[in-house]
Order: sequence, then C-alpha cells, then structure tokens
Amino acid sequence: AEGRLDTVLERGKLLCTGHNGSFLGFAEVDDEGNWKGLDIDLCRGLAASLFGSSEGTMDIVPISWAQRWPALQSGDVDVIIKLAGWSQSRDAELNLAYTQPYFVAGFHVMAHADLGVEKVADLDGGSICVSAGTTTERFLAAYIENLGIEAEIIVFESGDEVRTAYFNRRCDGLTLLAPPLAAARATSENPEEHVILPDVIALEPSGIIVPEGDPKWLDVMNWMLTSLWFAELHGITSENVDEFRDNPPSDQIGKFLGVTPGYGDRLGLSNDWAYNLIKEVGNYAEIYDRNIGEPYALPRALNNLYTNGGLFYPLMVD
Amino acid sequence: MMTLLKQRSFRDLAYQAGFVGTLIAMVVTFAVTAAVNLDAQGMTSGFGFLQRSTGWGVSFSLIPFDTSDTYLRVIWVGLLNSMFLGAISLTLATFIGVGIAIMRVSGNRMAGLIGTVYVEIFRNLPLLLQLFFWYAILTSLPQPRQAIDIAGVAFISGRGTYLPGLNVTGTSAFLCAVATCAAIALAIWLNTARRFAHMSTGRKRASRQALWGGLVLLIVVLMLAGRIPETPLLNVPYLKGLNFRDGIRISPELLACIIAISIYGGAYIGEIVRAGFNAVGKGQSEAGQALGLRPWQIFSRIRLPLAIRAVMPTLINQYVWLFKATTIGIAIGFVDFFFVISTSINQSGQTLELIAILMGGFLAINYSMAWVLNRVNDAIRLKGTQLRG
Amino acid sequence: MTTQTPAIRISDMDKYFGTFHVLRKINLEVARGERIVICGPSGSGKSTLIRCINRLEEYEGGSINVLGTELDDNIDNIDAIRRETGMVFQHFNLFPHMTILDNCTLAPMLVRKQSRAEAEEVAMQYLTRVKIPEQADKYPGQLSGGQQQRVAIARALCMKPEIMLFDEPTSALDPEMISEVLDVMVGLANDGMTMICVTHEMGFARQVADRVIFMSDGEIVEQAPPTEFFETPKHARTQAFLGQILGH
Amino acid sequence: MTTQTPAIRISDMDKYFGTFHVLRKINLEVARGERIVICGPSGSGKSTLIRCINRLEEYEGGSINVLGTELDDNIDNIDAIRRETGMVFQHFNLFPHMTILDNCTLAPMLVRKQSRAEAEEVAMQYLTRVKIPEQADKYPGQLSGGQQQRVAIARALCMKPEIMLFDEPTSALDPEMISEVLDVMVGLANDGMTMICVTHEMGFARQVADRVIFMSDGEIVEQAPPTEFFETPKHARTQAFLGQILGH
Amino acid sequence: MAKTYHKPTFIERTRANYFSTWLDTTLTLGFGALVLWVLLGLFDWAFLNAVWSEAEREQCGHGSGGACWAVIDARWRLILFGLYPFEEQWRSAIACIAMVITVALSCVPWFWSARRLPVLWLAGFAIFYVLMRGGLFGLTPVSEQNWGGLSLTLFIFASVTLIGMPMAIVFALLRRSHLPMIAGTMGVIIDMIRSLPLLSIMFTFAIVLPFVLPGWAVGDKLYRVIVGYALFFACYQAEIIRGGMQALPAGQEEAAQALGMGYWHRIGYIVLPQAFRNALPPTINQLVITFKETSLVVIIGFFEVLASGNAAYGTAEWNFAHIEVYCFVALIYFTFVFALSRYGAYLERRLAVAAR
Ligand SMILES: Nc1ncnc2c1ncn2[C@@H]1O[C@H](COP(=O)(O)OP(=O)(O)OP(=O)(O)O)[C@@H](O)[C@H]1O
Ligand SMILES: Nc1ncnc2c1ncn2[C@@H]1O[C@H](COP(=O)(O)OP(=O)(O)OP(=O)(O)O)[C@@H](O)[C@H]1O
Ligand SMILES: [Mg+2]
Ligand SMILES: [Mg+2]
Repeated sequence: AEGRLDTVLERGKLLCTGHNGSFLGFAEVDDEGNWKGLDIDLCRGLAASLFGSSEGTMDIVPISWAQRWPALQSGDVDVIIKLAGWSQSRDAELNLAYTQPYFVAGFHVMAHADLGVEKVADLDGGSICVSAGTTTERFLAAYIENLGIEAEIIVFESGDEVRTAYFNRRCDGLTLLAPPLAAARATSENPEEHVILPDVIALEPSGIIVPEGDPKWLDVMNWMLTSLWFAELHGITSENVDEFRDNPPSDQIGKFLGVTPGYGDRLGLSNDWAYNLIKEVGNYAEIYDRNIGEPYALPRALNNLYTNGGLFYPLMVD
Repeated sequence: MMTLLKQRSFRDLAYQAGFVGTLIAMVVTFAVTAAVNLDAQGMTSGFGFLQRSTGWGVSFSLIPFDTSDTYLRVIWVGLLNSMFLGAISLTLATFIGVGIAIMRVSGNRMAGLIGTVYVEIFRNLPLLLQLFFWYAILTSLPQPRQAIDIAGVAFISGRGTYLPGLNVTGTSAFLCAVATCAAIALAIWLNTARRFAHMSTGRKRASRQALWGGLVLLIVVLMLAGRIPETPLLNVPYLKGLNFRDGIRISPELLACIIAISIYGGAYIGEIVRAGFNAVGKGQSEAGQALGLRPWQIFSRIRLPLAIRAVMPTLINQYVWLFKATTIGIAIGFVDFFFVISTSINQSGQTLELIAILMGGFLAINYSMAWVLNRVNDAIRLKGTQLRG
Repeated sequence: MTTQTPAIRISDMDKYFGTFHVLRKINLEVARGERIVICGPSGSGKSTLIRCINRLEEYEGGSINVLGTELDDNIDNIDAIRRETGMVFQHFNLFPHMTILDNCTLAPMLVRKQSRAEAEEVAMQYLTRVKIPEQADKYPGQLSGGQQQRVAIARALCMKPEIMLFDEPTSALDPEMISEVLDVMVGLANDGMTMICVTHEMGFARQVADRVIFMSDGEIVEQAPPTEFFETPKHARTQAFLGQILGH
Repeated sequence: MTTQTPAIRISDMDKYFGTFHVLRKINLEVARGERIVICGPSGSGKSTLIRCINRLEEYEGGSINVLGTELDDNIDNIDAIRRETGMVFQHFNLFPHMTILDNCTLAPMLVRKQSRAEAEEVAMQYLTRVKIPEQADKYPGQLSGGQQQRVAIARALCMKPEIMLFDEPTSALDPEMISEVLDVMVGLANDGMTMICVTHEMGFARQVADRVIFMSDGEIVEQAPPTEFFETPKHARTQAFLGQILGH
Repeated sequence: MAKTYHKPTFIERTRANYFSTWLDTTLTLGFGALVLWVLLGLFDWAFLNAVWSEAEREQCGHGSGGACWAVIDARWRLILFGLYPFEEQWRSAIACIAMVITVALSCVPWFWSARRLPVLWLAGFAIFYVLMRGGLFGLTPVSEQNWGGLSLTLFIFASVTLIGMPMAIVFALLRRSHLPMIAGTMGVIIDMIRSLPLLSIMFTFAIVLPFVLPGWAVGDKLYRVIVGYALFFACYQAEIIRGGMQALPAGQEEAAQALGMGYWHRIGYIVLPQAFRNALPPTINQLVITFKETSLVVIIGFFEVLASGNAAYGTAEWNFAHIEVYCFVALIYFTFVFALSRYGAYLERRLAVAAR
C-alpha cells in the first residue's frame, strides 16, 4: 500500500484531529466557530507544510478521546495531534508510532488553602478529583500508593465537572495537567484560596501519532517539530521569516527556508515547506505564547528549548 | 411451476428461507470484509489485555479491588456496580412512576396538577442536567468536620452519608441479603398460592412465625460466622483526618445517580402506567364499587393489576431503556460498567474489544431482564379471548 | 333498618350529565320483596336510574333512601347501601384477571370478612345454582357470553344482598340461554328478594313482576301491574312501544 | 364461472381448533339465488362454518367450492372468492377511523379499482337503501347500534357480491331496531341475492328462507324448508331447541 | 335531605377542586409555596441579578449571585451553529427554520395523507440539504463534518424518525408474521438491539462499520450514525407499534379480508392507522427520548447543541460560566421537547373525542 503522505497529497486535504467540545489551550473554538489552540496550530502548520497554506487544505475532525485510535486506523484522520501521552502499551500494542514529544506537562494537585496542606501527603484520608481521558488516574493511584496514604480518587468524564466538584468541595484536591490546572485557578473567584502543591505526580510527554509502519509520514511529523524549534533557536518568526528568506544569514538557514533546495526533497515535500510552516503558524515560542502562555499565564518551564533550561531541541538541519 | 408459486405453503417456506438466508449472508459478508480490512490495517485484536493489571483504582466497589487487579476484574466490578445501581433505581422509579400515575388519574385536581408538572419537568429536561443538579445539592452539604451528626453514629456530609455497619465479611452479608429476599418471596407465595388457600388461619400464622423466626436465626448465625476477627462487632464511623473512616458509606455520586435516575425514570413510567389506567374500562371498578369494596381495595385488587397488564410490553421497553441510563454515572464519576469500559479504553487503547465487551455486558443484562419480564407478562396475561367492553 | 321502611324510596330525583337532563323528577317506591321490571326505548335513562340507586352515579336534586338509609354525601351511608345491594351489569364487568371462583369470593372475603373456605363454599353453591360449577377455575375470557352472564349473577348473589339490580341481564344471550338465566331469576324472585330488572323480555315481566315501569326521555311514563300494563296501556308512547315489540 | 354450478358446494368438510373438532363432515350445497337460514345452540359452529366459506378460517379436511372456484391453498382463488362474497359480522367490525362513506367506498376503490366518484355514487345508493344516507359523513362511533348494523350491510353490498353471509345480524339490537334491519334484508332477498344468514329470528326465517339448517355440536342435524322445519321437525335435538325458543 | 341543582360558580369549583378537604388545602398551599419559592429564586438568579451583555463580563461571578448571560451574548452563534463557517451561518439558520416548519406542518392533519406527507418531507429535506451542503446555486460547499448546533440536532432527529418509522413498521410486521422463522428471528434481533446502549451503537456505526462494510457502502460518518440511530429507534418503536396492533380487535382485519382487500391494503388502510392511534402516548415518549439522545453524537465528534455548548465555555475567558451555557442548552431542548409533549397531549385528546 502507498504511504499516508502520498494519500494526503493526492487528496489535497489533511484530516487532522479536533476535540468534541474543547480542551483548554490545545483545542478551543472561538466566537466565530474557528478552531484554535496549540494542537490545532500544529495541524495548521502541518497542512501548510504539505500544501503551502492551510487555507482550504485542512479539515479538523472533532473526535472524542475514545475514538482517536480507531479513527486513525480507519482513515477518518491522518494523524493524531491531541496531546496524547507516550506510553509503552500504546506504542507497542496498538501499532502506533510516536514522534518526539512536543509538549511535556506535569500533573499537579491543587488544594483548598484553608486545609493547610503543603504537599500531597497531607491529603491523607481526603479525596482527590481527576478527569478521565488521560493517563492521570493511573499515575495518581501509583503516586498515592507510594506515599503510603489513603485517598479517595474520584474520576470525572469532563473537565468542567471535575472543576465544579472541586470548587463545591466535593474533593480536597484537584489533579490536572498543569495548563488546565493553572487555568482553573486563574479563572476561579478567589485564586488565593487555592494552592497548587509542588509535587509532580507524573510527567507526561505527548507526541504526534501516526500509524506504525509508515516511516515517511512519521518523518514529516518529526521534521515539522524540528523546524519549529530550529526557527525559535535562530529567532525566525512568522513576522521576520520573509527577511530571513530574502537574506539568509547562513547557508543552513537558506536551505531551511528553501532558498537552496534539499530540505524538502528528501521528505517528498516542496523545498520551501518550512518557510510556509513558519509563515503560517510561527515558531514554537509563538505557538506556545499564543495559546498557552498569554491566555493561561503558564510559564514554559520544561517546554522550553534546551538553551533556556527546557527539554526541547531541534534535530540536525543539514 | 406457476401453480407452485401460488401455493401458500410453498410461499411461506420460500419467504422464511429468503429472510433467514439474507441475514446469514449479510453477517458472513461483514465477517469476511472485517477480517480482510483488519488484516490490511495490521490491527491485531485480542483479549489478552484483560489479564493485565490496571494500575488504577475505583472509588466504589462491591467486591475488593485494588490497583494491582486485572482489567477483567475491574470490568466485573463495573458490571456489579451497574446492576446494583440499576436494581435500586429501577425499583424506586417504579414506585415513583406508579405514584405519579395514581396522582394523575385520581380525579383530585391538585394531585393531578402536581403529577403533570412533575412529568413535564422531569421528562423533558436532559437527564445529565438533572444529575448535575442533584449532585450539586448533595456535594454542597456540610464538610465532614461540620457534618450533620445523628446520635454520634451516623453522619451526613458533602462527602457522603455514613452509617454504622457490622464488621462481617462481604460473603456473609451477601448471603444474608439472599436469605431475606428468599424469605420475602416465600411469604408472598404462602399468601397467594392456591395450594395454601385452605390452610387454617392458625396454621398460617404459625408457619409465618416459623418463617420469620428462622430468618432472624439464620442471619445471626451468618453474621457470627462471617465476623472479621479482632474487630468490634459494631462498626461506627469516626472522623479522622479529612474524612470519616469505617462504617457504611453512601457516596454522593451513588446517591445522586440513584435520585436522578429514579426521578427521571419515574416520569416515563408514570406516563406509561397512566396509559394503562386509561386503557382499563371503568366497568371493572364500578363492579368493585357495586360489590361494596373500599377504594383502596378496588385500586389494589382490580385497577392496578389490570393497568399493569395492559402496559407490560411498553413497560419492558422502558425498563430496558432505563437500565441503560445508568451509563450517565460517568459524568459525575460513579464507577459503573460504562465508566470502567471507557477508562479501560483510554488506558489500554483496546477500543474495539472493549466496545464489544460493553455491548456484550448490556446485552446479557438487558436481554435476560427483558426475557424474565416477558415470561412474567405471559404468565399474568389475561386468559381467553371472549372478553367484552 | 326496620322491615317497616320500604326497600327503596326515590323522591323528586333529578340527574344531569353536564347540561343534559337525563332523569326528570323521578318518584318511585319499592316495597321489600317487590319485583319491578323497567322497560323503555334505548337512551331513556333506565340504566342511569338503577345506577343511581347504588350511587354509581351522583344525582343533583331530590333524594334517594335505600333500606331506611339516606343516600347522601356521607361515605359511610354509601358503603352501607352498596353492601346491601347487588348489581348485575349489562356488560358483566367481570374481573378478567381472576378466576371465576376468585371473582365470586373476592368481595365476601374483603367486605364481609369471610374466610376463604367459607366464601368458596358459598360461591360454589351459587355457581351450581346457575349451572356452571365446572367452570370455577377458568378465567372469564374462556367462557362463552351466556356463561359470563351467569357468573355475573352468581358474583352479585354471593354477597347475599337484600336488593338486586339487573341491567338487561339477557341482552347478549341466545334463546336457549335466555331461558336458563330467566329460570335462575324466577328462583330468586320466589325466595322473596327485592329485585329491579331492566329487560325487554316481556314473558319474564308477565310471569314474575309485581309491577312494570315504562320510561321514556328520562321520565317514568307509566307504571302498572303486568296484566294491566300489557293489556290496557294508558299512555300513547307506551302503546307505540309495545306495538313494535310484540308486533314483529 | 357458469351459472350452472351451484353458488356453494361444501363436501365432507372437517375443521379443528387444535384438538377440538368444531365442524364434522359438513355437506352443504347452496344453489344460486337460494336463501338459507342457519340456527342452532351457542357454540354449535355456526359462525365457524360461514367463516370457512370465505376462508377467514382454514379447514382441515374435505373441500369447499364457491361459484365454481375450488377454495384451496391457491392465493388467487382465495382472493377471487373473497371478492365475490360479502360478509356482515356479528359485531359489525366497521372501521372506526373512517367516515361511513369511506367505510363503504374503500374496498370498491382498492379492490374493484373504481374511481372515487363512481364508488361514492354506489355507496350513497346503498346507504339510501338502508335508510341512512344522511349519516354518510359521520364516524361509526357516532351512530347507534342499529345504524351501525345497517352500515355494515351497505358496506358489504357496495362490493356487489354474488353471495352474502350474515352472522347474527340482529344480536345486539333492541327490539325497535331489530325490525328495521330485518326489513332491509327482506328487501335484498327479494332482489334474488344468494344469502346465508345465521339468526334466531324465526319470523325472518319463516318469511324469507328457502331452507332452514339446524346445527348442533358441529354437525348439520336437520335441513328443511321453513314450514316443514317449524311444523314437523324430525330430529329430537331440533324439537327440543324449537320448543325452548318458541316456548318462553 | 333534598338537594337542589344549580350550576357551580368559578369560586365554588375552585374550592371544590383545590380546597375541599384539609388534605387538599395542605397540598395546594404546600405545592403553591414550593412553586413560588422555586420561581422567585430562579427569577432572582436569571433576571434580577444577571449580567446580560458581553461588555460587562467583568462583573460576572463576583458576589452578584446572578447568572452571567454575557457568555450567551458572546457565544450564542457558536452554540446554535457549531462549526459552520461564520459567514455562511445564515444558511444554517434558514435550514433550521425550514426543518422546524417541515416538522410543524407535518403536525397539521391536512398533511396526513400518503401523498402530501412524503412531498412535504422531501421538500423540507431538499431545502435543508441544499442550504447546508451548498455546492448548488453558487453556495460554497460545506462538508457534513462542519455541520453543527441546532440544525444538526434537528437534522438528525428528523432523519432518524423518518428512516426509523418505516423500519419500525416493517420490523413490527415481521415480528408478528405468522411464519415462525421470520417472527422468531426478528424478535431476537429487536430484543438484542434494544438491549444495547445507543452510545455503543453509534460508536459501532461510526467507527467499526468502515472495517466491516465493503468500500462502496461506507458513506459519510454522519449518515452511518443516522442509520445506526434509526435502527435503534426502529427496534423500540416496533415494539410500541406491535403493542398498538395487539390492542386492535381481530375483527378489523377480518372485515378487510372479507371485503377482498390484499395484505398491504389491510395493513395500510386498516391496521396501521388504528395501531398508531392506540400507541400514541408511548410514541410521544419515544420521540422525546430520541430528540434528547441526539446529544450522544458528541461522543463520535459531532458538534450538536450540547457539544457546541461545551465548546462555548471551553476557553479561558468563559470557563467559569458553564452553568449558564448548560441552562441555555437545556432551554433549547426543553422548548422543542415540551412542544412535542404538549402536541402529544393535544393529539391524545383529539383522538379520544373522535374514537367515541
Ligand atoms: N356519561 C354520560 N355522559 C353523557 N351522557 C350520557 C352518559 N351516560 C349516558 N348518557 C346519556 O343518557 C341517556 C340515558 O342513558 P342510559 O344508559 O340510562 O339509557 P338506557 O335507557 O339504559 O338505554 P339502553 O336501553 O340503550 O341501555 C342516553 O341518551 C345517553 O346518551
Ligand atoms: N379461536 C378458537 N379457539 C378455540 N375454540 C374456538 C375458537 N373459536 C371458536 N371456538 C369454539 O368453537 C365452537 C364453535 O364456535 P362458533 O363461534 O362457531 O359458535 P356459534 O355456533 O357461532 O355460537 P354463537 O351462537 O354463540 O355465536 C365453540 O365451542 C367455541 O368455543
Ligand atoms: Mg342501558
Ligand atoms: Mg357465532
């Protein structure tokens, strides 16, 4: 069978994952019904890389968590960009292939300040709410077991119910991925009444997912991520990318932006695909700030370039 | 040939063969296509993951469960929880529904009005919303430290209702429940069965006393046998840390599910039973009146039995549907069958297999429920056809 | 309840269905042990009249006194009267979910507080009397129309009422059965039971009734002993009606 | 279908309900234009017999030939026979969701493919004949019993059948109405239609029937012209039955 | 005690109906107080203390104790139209109205004929489809994936009923067939399908079916889901119709047979019209359920009203206001379903009068 890349190019349209509702920061819908968010920007970037622009070349298919793997296999979507953690069972048993992580988030616990708790161990005997759909509950269970405390874990299907339950004091603690947790605190009536405990329950590295056994398609994903970080590293933004192309400061950057051929040919893309990508969505920093940093005031922390003390690094562009 | 085609008996045979044949052909086509397609996708299906440990826990379980138990067991936990919730809610919904139907046909304007308002509100608002509402009310009860204290042994709080319990093993508690149900069934049989009709009143009373006495004795024996050693017999909840320990706990999630489903189901069942009352001609109740029966006797002996018979098939439809409403528990974190399947899908990713298990589970429960109720329906169906008006 | 009072005394009774005036100023006195036949064209209010007597219908004006008890809004009075009056409905109204025997024993057990054995004995006795003891364990739907009719009579009799009200008790029967049912009723009449019977079986009226009442348009047009009624009807409406019944 | 063949020829017909042998070796021949009255005690199989003639019931042995067509398993034959036989049911079985006129025009339009105008004209003609043209736009539930009965007759006639089957067409009527319905039937009979009528109206039998058939326990016990039948019944069972009908 | 008759006045009737005994009086007063209390509280929250416009967002939720309708002001188009392209949403609105009109018109008895009803629905669906899908008359094409909000809800409901109803009739007829194999098999199929959660059926049709069907038969996900839902609906409705048929006296079909009418004529003109009459209240129950359960398509990623409601508060600025959004969505559902159930009550009364 031909690879997914050819199928997509032939179709002239990329089918990318959305959400059934909203996932704060990663897949939201604006007042006019357009998708936005970090995951969505990656989809748009991918479409721009493939076709030059995301205008009319991309369909966001809203799917639920449970649907994502079969949807990929049945061809409803071409790729899963849906903040999905990289675990061994998924990787090995479900015939999925992960790119390097593009977002690393810690799970934290937020607690009511008046309980006087300072760490998760102080929640002994209390209850902790988590939302279903990710690997959170498993990590939380393991973490609590390690601490040797007893706590009731209550799992909710949706993010807003879990928050309501916490604010109604059904639970003493609320466990979420750092971004939504920060959002929950920031949008509450009285942010000072809640403390985010320092414990990191677990670190979940999330990558882009494609079906196993399609290395060319996987390559496109990996190099798209590299391009975003490479651009950030070299200060290329969506605003100044034209200047960079007109006067590439280095041969490497010239090749990167398609001034000299090669960067695209090897992948089966146009040579200026990285230019299109940056032009469309900007570099990683722009994407992050636009979707997470500004609206939710969440510092980049681990999700920074290695040069800034983070975990991310571009592969070698040559 | 032509005449053969016109023969009714031949046609009947041909129709049946055609119908069943088409169905079989469809199923075979599906199976073959599926095999080909799945093979092409390199998708392996298998139920091996059921033997793996889950690594996550559940907040409510009727049988012991911890994070090292297998997927198979967690699915079993979910199934039991669903049946538990279903049994309680369906029973309550039936009582509420019959009550509402009675109010609506009672002829008392005020009662009728209340019944109508009840149906229009609770039938027409989405169940999910009602569930959120009851859950919000239950969780906004006081915190454990300020819990409503009933005589120092029972507590009501936003974290649940705590009742004193006994320190006995689950098995013996279960056996006690079974024994009680059996005794009740026996008592009903004793009261209604023909073969005891001619028993003298004295002998009847004696056998009734023997029945209940035996039950009490059996329960005491079971409790003592199943005692967990080195614990006091009575298990009183007490406050420790952020919450109560010990005792029997009814979590707000369970309670909210029970309240929401019974109230919601009551509205639908009420409508159906009302239709049943309307279908029963007033001749029968007039005959009861003419015989001097009291209103309550007419209701319990004549109107209700006839109304239930008139709507039994629709009622079965509704029960089957209502049981499926328990899946709503996932929204507020009640660990039911659907919840564990959904979580397992997220955790293991074995979507298709788990959906198949989900369907199998509901099929088993609902099909058997419908089957039993259909047998009941057949058993109580009005005999003979020569009925008038 | 002394034996001096009449069984039924209806005075100036008015009955409306909504605005429709069904019964107009009815006056009727029935002595104990008297046997009355009511006839009249369809829709004239015969059924309604006897349904008023055991308060299956409320009435709007006048008064009804049954066995010395005033039939007013007092619930105890209504209960007392219903206990003492039996009724056989035009449409039988058997309880289809109970066996014939249960149909007959239900009220005696619940109302008269008889034991099951006692009630069943009485029931079998009356079922034998209407010649269907072998059907006791069947359900109403399994009997033919005539048999159902007889069950309805037996059921009413099991309560041993002082007054029996029959509403067209032979309307749905074939000729052979009609005579069987009428035989039973003649038997009852000879036992001295107070009886009001709506029927068009003129043979029965002639043979058994003490008095025949003719109703038309909600009024009692004529009442007279049977010989007088059939031979010298006074009212024109009665004459026309009798003409058609006896004519064809 | 030649005029030589009899209208109905039943030979050695057997019919069972489960193990219950309802009709036993029935032999009956009805000539075209003949008028037959069937009587007999309840449960003797009268209704079942006429229901077999238009195959509302299947039979297990022997054969039935209607208008020269064999009534066997062949679907076309069944349809052909039903088109040519009209039936009036004991309980009318009018279609309650249609007006009287629609009740009468439905089958002619669907089965005989008549246009609406044509069908309505015929229907009004027959409704006039049974004296209820003014009720055409009402629904069955709004008519009295006697009127409904006449609609049922008109409905069957609108198909212009060669044979009419009546099942106790006056069973549920009050005395005044019975005579009206019988008048209509006498009219039909005089037009020369083949007619089989289950009834206990002996006046009608005497006046109209060519032959009276007496059934008992699933067998034809006796058949004879009316005068002979009523005056010199041969069979003991017939004598007993007639005794009771005419006696009371 | 002689009685005299007079027509009761309004006050007398009220007293007799609501205050005749102490129990009645308590009931009336208690219920009245409860209703008053709920209504006042609701009024307080929803009107008196509410924030209405997007511009005043800042005042929301800070001790005012009122509703924050600002979220609706800002996001109502998202809730009503989902992901439908912003500039084209007028099309969705008109399509929606067309669907409502179609449904409303088919409630008018004049349309209840074998010719008018199909024409009406065909026209309704054609208008809806052309407007929503585009590609004709210069309308830009919009794929089914982007349909959403109220028009999607209505579309699913209408199509499910429309496909499901004939299916239900066929199922019911098959189940009461005199041929044992057909009746038996159909019984098992109906009992099995109605035992399953709707959600799993939708999931199967959306996700699993592509693996099972030959390529040419797969079709768009939306239509697969509609077919699956229709199948599910048909199984429930078939039982309801069968109930209605059982209540029909055997004489009705026999009378039609005796008139020489064929099977389909008997079913179409005699049996079905009366069966539907008998089965009206449970049918309305079923339609109410069907309308509400369209919300389950959210699980396979469609933006019907509930899902777009979720999306509406799913951003940083509106995240706190989910109660208001839920209330708004509930109000939409309630409006339609309540209309449906009142219409059912009206029909019931109407048919009761006609029946006799
Ligand atoms: N519930 C009711 N509401 C309105 N009108 C009624 C009601 N019941 C009976 N009627 C009317 O009251 C009148 C008397 O009815 P009733 O049943 O007493 O007549 P009847 O003399 O018994 O006639 P039949 O011989 O046909 O039984 C009729 O015109 C009837 O239409
Ligand atoms: N569906 C049935 N199943 C079993 N037995 C039946 C059925 N229908 C009729 N019978 C029995 O068959 C016998 C003949 O019934 P049928 O209706 O032909 O009697 P009939 O002569 O018309 O009586 P009637 O004068 O009461 O109408 C009766 O004993 C009856 O109980
Ligand atoms: Mg009457
Ligand atoms: Mg008969």
